[in-house]
Amino acid sequence: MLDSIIFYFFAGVAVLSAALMVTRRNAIHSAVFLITTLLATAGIFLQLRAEFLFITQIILYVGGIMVLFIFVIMLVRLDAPIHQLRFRMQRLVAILVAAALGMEVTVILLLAHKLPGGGLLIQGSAPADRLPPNSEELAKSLFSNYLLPFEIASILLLVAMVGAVVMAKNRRRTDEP
Amino acid sequence: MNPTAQALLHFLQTWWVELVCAVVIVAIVPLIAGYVVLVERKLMADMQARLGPMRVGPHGLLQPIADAVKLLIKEDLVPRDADGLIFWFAPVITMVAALTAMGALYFGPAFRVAQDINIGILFVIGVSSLGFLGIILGGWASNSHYSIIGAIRSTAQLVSYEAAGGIAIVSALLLAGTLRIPDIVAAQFDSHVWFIFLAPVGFFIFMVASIAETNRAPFDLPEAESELVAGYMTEYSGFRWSLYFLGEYANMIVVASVATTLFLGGWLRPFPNIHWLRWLDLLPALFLGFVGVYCIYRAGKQPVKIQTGFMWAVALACFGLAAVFIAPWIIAPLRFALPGLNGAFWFLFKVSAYIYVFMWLRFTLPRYRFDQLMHLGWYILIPLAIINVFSVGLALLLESEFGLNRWFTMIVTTAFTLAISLFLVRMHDKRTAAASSAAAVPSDSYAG
Amino acid sequence: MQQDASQKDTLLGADELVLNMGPQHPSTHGVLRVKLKLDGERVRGTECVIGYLHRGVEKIAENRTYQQFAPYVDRMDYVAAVSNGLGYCEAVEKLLSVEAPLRARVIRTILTELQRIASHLLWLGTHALDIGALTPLFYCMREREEILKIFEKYCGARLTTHAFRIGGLQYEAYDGFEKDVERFCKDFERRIQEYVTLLTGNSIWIGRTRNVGVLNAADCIALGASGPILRAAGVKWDLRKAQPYAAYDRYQFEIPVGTNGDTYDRYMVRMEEMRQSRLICLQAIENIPEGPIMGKVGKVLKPPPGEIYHSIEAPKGILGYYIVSDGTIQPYRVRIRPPSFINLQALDKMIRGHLVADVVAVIGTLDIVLGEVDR
Amino acid sequence: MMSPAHYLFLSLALFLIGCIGVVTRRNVIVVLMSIELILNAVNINLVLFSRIFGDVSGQVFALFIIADAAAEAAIGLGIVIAFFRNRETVLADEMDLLKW
Repeated sequence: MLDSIIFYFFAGVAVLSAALMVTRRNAIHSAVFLITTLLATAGIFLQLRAEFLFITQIILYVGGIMVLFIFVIMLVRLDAPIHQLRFRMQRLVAILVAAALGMEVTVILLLAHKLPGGGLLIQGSAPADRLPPNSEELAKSLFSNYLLPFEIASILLLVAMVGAVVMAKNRRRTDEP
Repeated sequence: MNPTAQALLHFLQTWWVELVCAVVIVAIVPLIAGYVVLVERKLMADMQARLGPMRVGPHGLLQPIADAVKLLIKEDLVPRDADGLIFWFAPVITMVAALTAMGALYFGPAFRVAQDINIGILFVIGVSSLGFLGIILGGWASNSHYSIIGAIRSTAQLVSYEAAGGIAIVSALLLAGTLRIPDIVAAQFDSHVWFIFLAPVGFFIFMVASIAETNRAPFDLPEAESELVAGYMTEYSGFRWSLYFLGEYANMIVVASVATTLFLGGWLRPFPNIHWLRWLDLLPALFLGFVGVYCIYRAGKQPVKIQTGFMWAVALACFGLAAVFIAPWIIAPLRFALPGLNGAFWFLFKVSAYIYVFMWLRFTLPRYRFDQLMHLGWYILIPLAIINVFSVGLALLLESEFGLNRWFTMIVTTAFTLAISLFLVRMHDKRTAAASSAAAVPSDSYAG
Repeated sequence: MQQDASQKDTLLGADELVLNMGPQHPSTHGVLRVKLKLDGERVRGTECVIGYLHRGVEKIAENRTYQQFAPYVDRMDYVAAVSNGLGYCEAVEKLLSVEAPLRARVIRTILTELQRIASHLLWLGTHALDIGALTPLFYCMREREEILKIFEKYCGARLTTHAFRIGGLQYEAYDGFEKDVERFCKDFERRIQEYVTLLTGNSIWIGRTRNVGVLNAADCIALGASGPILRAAGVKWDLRKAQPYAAYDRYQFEIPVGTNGDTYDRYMVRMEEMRQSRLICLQAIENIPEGPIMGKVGKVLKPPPGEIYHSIEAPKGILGYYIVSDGTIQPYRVRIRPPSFINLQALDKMIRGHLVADVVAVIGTLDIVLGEVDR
Repeated sequence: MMSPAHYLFLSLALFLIGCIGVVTRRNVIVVLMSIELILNAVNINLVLFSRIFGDVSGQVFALFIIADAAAEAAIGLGIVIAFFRNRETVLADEMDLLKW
């Protein structure tokens, strides 16, 4: 009962604000609605007992990445063009393609019980909680089984950081002080 | 009874403590924040050779309430070109984030809202960091140059210093080996010493970063009064403005609580393991009693009769609280309440001390300039925080693998960190000297 | 792509952002309005808009008698009213070819030096407040209050004192005047140490002031900047020594000079000037000569036709009065050279290439008073 | 816990909305945000299956995706800023030169 209320609340907020994010013309509004979606998704993570991901989502996504987005939007305050039209023609195509993709996946999901092993997807509730909520398990897995990917990810972040700094650096300094 | 009502009843039965605590926090924190402001003004007045608020109530004790009423009945101005929705919503974000973070805190072993969150301390830090979304969006929505410069400054500042503060916390978490708040405090009990003595550098970095995160002087650039009028709050007035204000002070309480929990032993009294110092548990009652006696002493000197009465009321309240603290000692069945009460006292005491240091710095120091602030954050604090985590980890490794004395390893690694910090400061001084000798060479302070 | 006006307001250097500082701003020291052209936070250019406090002081002079105009000059640099009065009275005395008696000149010197300390104290407090240090303001105000009390006891007014009269003084020094001044000066030694403790060695203070708003000696002279700004650039020019007036030739004092001409040097110069003023006061009260306090001037002042220029070293720089007389009881023309107005010209030179936060530091270090700039 | 299909449909919806955003929006920053939304939708699936199969690997993958999203945002926004400096636009259809 409580579970389903929580799920429908977060899911509703997530989908609604995602839709608003795509349709708002003002980029800052889009960012705000994306933040709302991300927070709602964090709530879904918590309901799935992925508490560490929940807090990572909040700290990293909302507190880090989205702040970066807002920062850049404020730097490039291009209000006028943003109020202009979006791609008119592509909208129809996009909605058609999205609808087709959505139908496809929906059909697969609905027919899943006929597939081998697919019954898992639609049964009323998950099997007994095989995964107790704990961050220690995650850490152990991360630093043992996935150590190499972890290190690669950190190198990726380092490269991204250096790249971003190099690209964003202001080279055009010809005007006199 | 229909199933919905039954479910509701069940829900209430399970969660009523949490709900009541949450309501209490939402209701009381603004009041506490108001009184923190009063204390700040009084302390500032004392350090500046003046009296501070004296008119409303004896020694201005009712000033916060008068301020709140004034702010509530002020006209609520919205600039014509402001972005209405975001302008309306931004202060709420700041306030809600601070209060939500408070929900996961433990004010003593017994007083808490949320039940046993595994990731307690991370939750507090993560959610309180959401508060600056309100600052950024509010600054943007005001559509004013002062506001947007304040907002951009605060974005850059908060992102930089949160990195430093977050890494500094790791040193304490390494020592504790857990993210759960009660376990962190228990770890400090078990190690016989607060973590500030084991990771002093980490505490120092966290303190500097927390001042910057709460936008307090000398890092109050986003609202730098003499430059940007009020920074991101320039266009705000009345109740919305006071929401920002309350959010800032609630945030101060949050970071002070985090520092207390992680580094200052949480709700443990000084020397928690030494048995013959048990009489220290009597201190809260004595302290409150002393405050009560002082209030009675001052009551006679009040110029107005009502104020005398008010002082007596305050004194009686103090005595009442003192009685609550002393009761478990006298009445055996109440003894179960002793740890909770004393814990709450010590916790709040440490939080107050931490906030006092904040205020003291604010009254004393001039403000940093934006580029200096960024240099301090990126060239000194963040490298130092990383080295500190490394050296604390090294100390723990030496202790567990080679059986060396914990104090010995800690002192050695702290000395190592301090040596590197000296080196960093020296490097930085050299760099700034070189930069400033080529007077005012334009450099991009936003890069990075 | 469409160009739009709002597109000019970006912070990325696509175009400059124009920030209006003032006329209602906490740290423009009155109603100065500075238009800043910004690139990010870096100042690319400034434009001062003045005149919000213009009262036509010079024009008023043409419709008042010489005595009637004396109180008006107090309203120019209202934080150093005594100095303004001294300059005006001495200029008219010069025009009349009379000299105030020695006793009057000594008392004038004491009061003017006290006023210099008061003016510098107000500067220090507000300058520190601009840079973010809250507390020095209140300490400075506390000391300034002592000086204002001495003024009040002497002439009944605290701010716009009108302490001097053409030809000398109206009021005799009250009983205990020397004692009051001495007590203040003795106390002030210790008090000034408090500011030194709070600011001089503070690394944030040094970081905010050193190499900020540099104005070298050549620029100072080219722009006509005077007072502590000129001396901080290393030029040892002080009218009290160069063209002694009042009773300055009787006393020993040093002219502090700086080397870099930056904000920190100006801070140090003004701090030292306060100490020197204190020494002058102490020397003066030791021996106030007896005698009359009013020179031989009539009830109606009718200077011979002619013109005169007289300048003194006001706390903010050189304050000059150029008076043209046509032989009537009213001046034909009075032209005032206010130090703040001339010093304000240096703002653009000092601030280019610095950050927004430095603007307030530089406005603070210029020590302007808008009443004097706008007159 | 709700049935897994609920979560799958939620994730599908977010994914499709993200796709529509990527295709229809002109503002590159919003396009980047839509990509973040798509990654987020994928994360829901990973966490869901991690829960169902009782294996933390799914959460580890989600962590990697968040790290990847951070890197992508940094680089993407860096490009946007560099581009804006040179062309004063952030609109996708005006990014039509290979070199300038």
